Amino acid sequence: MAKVADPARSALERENADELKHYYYQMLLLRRFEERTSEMYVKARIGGYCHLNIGEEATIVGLMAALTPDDYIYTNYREHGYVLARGVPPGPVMAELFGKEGGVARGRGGSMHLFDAEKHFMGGYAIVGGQVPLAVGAAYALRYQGKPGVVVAQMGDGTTNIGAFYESLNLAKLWKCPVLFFIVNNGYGMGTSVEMGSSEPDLWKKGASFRIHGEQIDGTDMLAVRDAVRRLRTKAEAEGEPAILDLVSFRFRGHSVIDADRYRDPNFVRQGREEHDPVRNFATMLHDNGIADDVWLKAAVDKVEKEVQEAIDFANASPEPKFEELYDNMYASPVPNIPGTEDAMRAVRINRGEV
Amino acid sequence: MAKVADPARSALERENADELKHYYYQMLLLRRFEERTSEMYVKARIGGYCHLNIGEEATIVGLMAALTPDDYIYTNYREHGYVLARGVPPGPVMAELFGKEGGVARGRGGSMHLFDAEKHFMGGYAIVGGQVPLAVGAAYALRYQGKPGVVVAQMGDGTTNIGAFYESLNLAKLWKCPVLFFIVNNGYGMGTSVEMGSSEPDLWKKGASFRIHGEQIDGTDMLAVRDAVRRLRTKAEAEGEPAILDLVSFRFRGHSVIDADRYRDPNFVRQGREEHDPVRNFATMLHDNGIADDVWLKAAVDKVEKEVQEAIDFANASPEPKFEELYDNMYASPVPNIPGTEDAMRAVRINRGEV
Amino acid sequence: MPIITYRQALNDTLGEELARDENVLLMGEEIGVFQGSYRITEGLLAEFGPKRVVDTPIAEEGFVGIAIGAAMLGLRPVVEIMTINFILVAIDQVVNHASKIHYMFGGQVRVPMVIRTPSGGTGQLGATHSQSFENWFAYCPGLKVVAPSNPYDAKGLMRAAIRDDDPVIFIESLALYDTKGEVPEDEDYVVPIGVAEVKRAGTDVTVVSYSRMTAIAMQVAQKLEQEGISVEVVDLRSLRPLDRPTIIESVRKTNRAVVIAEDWYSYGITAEIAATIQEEAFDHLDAPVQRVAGLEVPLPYAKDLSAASKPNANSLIYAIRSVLKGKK
Amino acid sequence: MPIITYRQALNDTLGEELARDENVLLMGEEIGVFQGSYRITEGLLAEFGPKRVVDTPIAEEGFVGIAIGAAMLGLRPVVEIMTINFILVAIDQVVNHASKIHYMFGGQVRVPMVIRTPSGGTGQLGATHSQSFENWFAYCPGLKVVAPSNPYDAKGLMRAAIRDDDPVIFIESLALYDTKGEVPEDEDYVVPIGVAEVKRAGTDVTVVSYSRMTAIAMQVAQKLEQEGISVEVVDLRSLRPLDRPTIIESVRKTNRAVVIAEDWYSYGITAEIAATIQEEAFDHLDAPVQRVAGLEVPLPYAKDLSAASKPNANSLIYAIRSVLKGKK
Ligand SMILES: Cc1ncc(C[n+]2csc(CCOP(=O)(O)OP(=O)(O)O)c2C)c(N)n1
Ligand SMILES: Cc1ncc(C[n+]2csc(CCOP(=O)(O)OP(=O)(O)O)c2C)c(N)n1
Ligand SMILES: [Mg+2]
Ligand SMILES: [Mg+2]
Repeated sequence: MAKVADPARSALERENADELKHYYYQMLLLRRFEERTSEMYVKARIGGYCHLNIGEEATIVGLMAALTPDDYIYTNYREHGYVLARGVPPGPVMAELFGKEGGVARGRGGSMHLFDAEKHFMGGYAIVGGQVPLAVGAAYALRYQGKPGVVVAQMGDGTTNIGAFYESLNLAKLWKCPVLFFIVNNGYGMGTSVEMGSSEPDLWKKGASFRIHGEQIDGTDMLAVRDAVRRLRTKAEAEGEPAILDLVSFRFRGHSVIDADRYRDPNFVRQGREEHDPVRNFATMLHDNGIADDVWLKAAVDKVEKEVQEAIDFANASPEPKFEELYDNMYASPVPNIPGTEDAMRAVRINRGEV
Repeated sequence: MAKVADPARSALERENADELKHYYYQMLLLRRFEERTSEMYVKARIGGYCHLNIGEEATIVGLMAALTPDDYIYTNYREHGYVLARGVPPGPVMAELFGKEGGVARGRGGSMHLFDAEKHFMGGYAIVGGQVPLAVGAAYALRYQGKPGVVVAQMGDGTTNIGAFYESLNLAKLWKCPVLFFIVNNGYGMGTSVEMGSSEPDLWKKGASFRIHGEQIDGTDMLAVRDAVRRLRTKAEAEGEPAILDLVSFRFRGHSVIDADRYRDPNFVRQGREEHDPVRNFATMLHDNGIADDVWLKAAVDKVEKEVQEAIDFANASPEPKFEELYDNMYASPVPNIPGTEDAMRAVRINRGEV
Repeated sequence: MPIITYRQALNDTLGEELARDENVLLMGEEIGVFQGSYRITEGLLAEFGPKRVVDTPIAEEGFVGIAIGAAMLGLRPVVEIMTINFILVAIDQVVNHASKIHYMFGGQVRVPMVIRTPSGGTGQLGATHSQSFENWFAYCPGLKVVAPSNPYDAKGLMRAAIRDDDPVIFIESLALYDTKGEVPEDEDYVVPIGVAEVKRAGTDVTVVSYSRMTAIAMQVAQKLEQEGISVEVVDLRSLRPLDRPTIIESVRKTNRAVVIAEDWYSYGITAEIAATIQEEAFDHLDAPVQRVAGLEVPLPYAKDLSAASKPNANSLIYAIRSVLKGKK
Repeated sequence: MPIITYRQALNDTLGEELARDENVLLMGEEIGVFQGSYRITEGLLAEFGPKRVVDTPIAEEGFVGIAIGAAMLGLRPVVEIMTINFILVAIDQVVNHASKIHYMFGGQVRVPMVIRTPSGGTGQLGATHSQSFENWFAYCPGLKVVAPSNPYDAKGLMRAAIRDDDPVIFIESLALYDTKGEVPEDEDYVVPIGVAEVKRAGTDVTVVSYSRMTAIAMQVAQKLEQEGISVEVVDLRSLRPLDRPTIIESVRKTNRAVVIAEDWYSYGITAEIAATIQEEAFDHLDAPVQRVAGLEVPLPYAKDLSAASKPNANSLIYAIRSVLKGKK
């Protein structure tokens, strides 16, 4: 009888070491970017609402590792990491958080509304559920135009209770749209637990009323996420078969940077961070399997530290948007009687007490 | 081995003959009321949109036979029969369709917006799905106040595709609201078949994403409807356990009185009327089981004919609403600066060219 | 020039645009198999097939959102909302999404789509089926809102709307569908968005109107002419952007203005027009701008009450006479 | 009199009304366990328990509809919508249902409920989180809409709203929550719905305002006093019903008016007020009514652009000076 190999290890053996290291680097980048972002918020370099991906790095990097350049991504407002992992340089992302002209949305969007047309990152949206029909619409367009690719509709657990989500499930299945409903299940919508919000707390089962297949995946296991997405995206692309992915992870901090997280037991949070840290766990895995040694791991930390600092420097150096461009891009097709540069300057001067 | 009795017949033996006859009378009343209503519409005595219950009599009478006076009913705009079967006299119902002061809503509501507070008929609503959260809210109030009874959220098959329906399912289950989601499945939403509208065409399964029990029932079998409602309402009242009832019936006519029904094959419609006429089938059942003879059946027809004619006479005799009362009931709590009788009269005189 | 109905003008234009550009598609409830609740899309499913003419379930929020997302990838959806009353369940997608996507994301993506829907109410449709909400959309930067009053403009504005790269709300009216007017056959004209029209020159008073109310204004103008009252009628055609210069120029000439719209009086369309006129033509005004609009009540079903709650020729004439009081 | 914050005034009043009437309950997202996104409901779950303070899932259409249905059976729900931007997903329930049920059904049932929500935007919240939609609700017959500018009115209007038998939209403002003012301790006063207040008497010009803009108007009035300009400040307090007599009386006295609101300029609140003034005080006006409002753009995130797009003391002062031009 043949000796049974350790499945985890034998699985790892099929992986490419450089790829694994790159995944780790990406997760590290996301983590550090968010840590510095929260610093910058406290220093008032960033305004508005600001939501971090800390604890969700494996979910994000796993997703991006499985997508192709043809694919499109729609997310909620907790999206910094998605844009970075999709390959947008950290500088313009941080510049957007700073509200600078060099930002990915020219400083008009901010933390909740990142966008990169070239990378097919179709936007972070801040009305809960609003991005879901949009994503299905993009998938509808791919099918209509006979183009390859799928669309990811990212959302949080709390979002699965709003009507737009259910209407989207029905229409996606009915019209064979190649879309993946990617539920980042961090256990809470602000202070509301999944059990408080959903009569069916097993979110992957929420496709049952629509004949949509669902799976629960450990959102802290980057390779598991990648493999599940690969499998389901292939089916979605080939057969126009939508699917639900329920990615379970742990929210390391409050809902947003300003949330004191008073409603969660500190011990529960401490323990969660201990047990469910995707970045540290991945490092341990690389190390214990002899894929990366301490020297490389340390170097990766330094590399990321430097890149994020450069992003902050880029953001600081980037110019403020110009007042005279206030009305730019309000309309894509200019028509008579819409405001322009002069209107902007006049209004701004009055507003600033300069006239 | 004991001889097996005909289940249908032995079931019938447990029924009270007078009750059965009353059910038949009610179905006949609904049928005739709607036939005359469509006549009155063609004669322009009735305006707006007008939707008939023809073919749905067993569903309606079965429901009302199972409800108690404590229960509340919310419906869509196809509701004439519900109001009649709940015991509201035909006169004020027809008067409402005529837009008269003697109507159940003082002529303000019309065909789509009937109401009777005393009978707990909480309104016909005309925004698809809009009545569903309202019904759950009424059930929520019963539970909050510790009162007996359940609430019926009536809707059509096409309504099960709108977000409000799904949000309502989740909240009803989560908050243990004694509500029955009563889906009148007549196969179509206007010209859209169930299959065209729902990725899960077995509507009774739509509770699956919410852990809500559902059942499919022959909506043309009055006794089957009554028994299913009795069973599920008891559970809802006792345990706050909502349920979905999928009542399959056949739509005899177009969507509304003015719909030419061009999209359904005439043979299909003819056959459907042949096979699925709940009123005629019930008469046959009564007759074949010796519960009612031809004389009684003929007398029932005459009685209904007379009552509906009296309803039309009542409606004709009822006065038009007064212009000076235009603003009555716009607000329940009067406050300064809201329009009143004088404003109404002034505006109306101008509008009619009298000044 | 051939004389056709408003309905026909829309039906023709939708067909022509479907034929012209394969990225154009129609979406909505009952537009295909049913051939349109008001027959605006009649025959188009048969001609263009289910890929181009898409029947939707009753899920406005979902399919309006889908249209927006599809537009972001280059399709040009023309969505029918059966009546404007039903757009309330989808308004988050229109206002919080469609109107902001181009600007908020720094101009990286466009949302070329049209939402067409009849507004207003006649024929005892009752409180929930007779409303006007075009003022809500006209309020929102990022949207364009048009409301043609006649078949010629219906065709020209529909062409402009479909070819425009921004989300356009296209306001129709049940009561206009059967009205007729001249529409050139082969000429591929467009009516520019954002430009009003002086439909009738006059010297005594300016009546500002749009959609169905312009039709009423034209009748009234004709009637009063016999009494020697010369009425200038401005048809706004676009509510956003609003063509203030055309309105102001007219009022500076006539020195008197009446604004008529079918929506509710307070906070309705007429408020913006009246406010604009007093701002920019104050010294030219010989009388306060009068507003004619719907009575502020959930529209009752009863025939006479219902009719008495909507503005008509009588209420317009009354307003015109009152602004003309004291004029010699 | 004790001086407390606007937030405290609301928190106190909600607690007092919960204690006074067991049919009153609070519903909304994050109002209980989280203690309120803006801490308006802080401590109330602990004090009154989960039956009276109900945390909801993110399903505004559903729970607003549930509140309406519950109100029809005699409960008096006070619903929090986290910010007015999110009410768009529930607006069908508010406008097509709550506002019509009492009238449309012939007065047989009442809908005693309050929807409280902060409107407007400060602090770089961006295009989707900084909007004002009170004009949409003020447009709808059957609704009442109030917007207190200070702690005293916040308390008095909240009491009035909760005890009123109609659906009341209660407009708050994030920027007002920390502002302070005198509020009597034991006195059970109410501020009547539908009544504006002259907050400051003046002779040169009337400034019509509400909510956060009233606070700005008061500061400006004080500042200009030193220059010898006497500003009368009217705080509308209610947007529907609108207290036209108070506005008109003031303008007839001062002969000049500026209207300020934070919402977008065109088709916003200021349009109705300006239109009303020119209608009813035309002969008393020495200058056109000036409107001060938000710039018409999806609010950009960038700090300076964002700030420059909202009305402030500078824009109000500019408008006041222009209506006073030529006054001797
Ligand atoms: C329609 C709507 N309602 C409420 C909000 C306020 N809100 C913003 S994020 C959030 C919680 C969302 O939770 P979840 O979907 O789990 O995403 P997470 O923040 O946990 O990633 C809420 C209630 C909103 N933005 N939109
Ligand atoms: C939100 C909304 N969208 C569209 C409509 C137009 N409409 C009225 S009835 C109806 C079909 C409803 O079908 P179903 O739920 O099956 O009820 P039935 O008429 O068959 O009884 C539609 C689309 C509406 N009233 N409300
Ligand atoms: Mg979450
Ligand atoms: Mg049906």
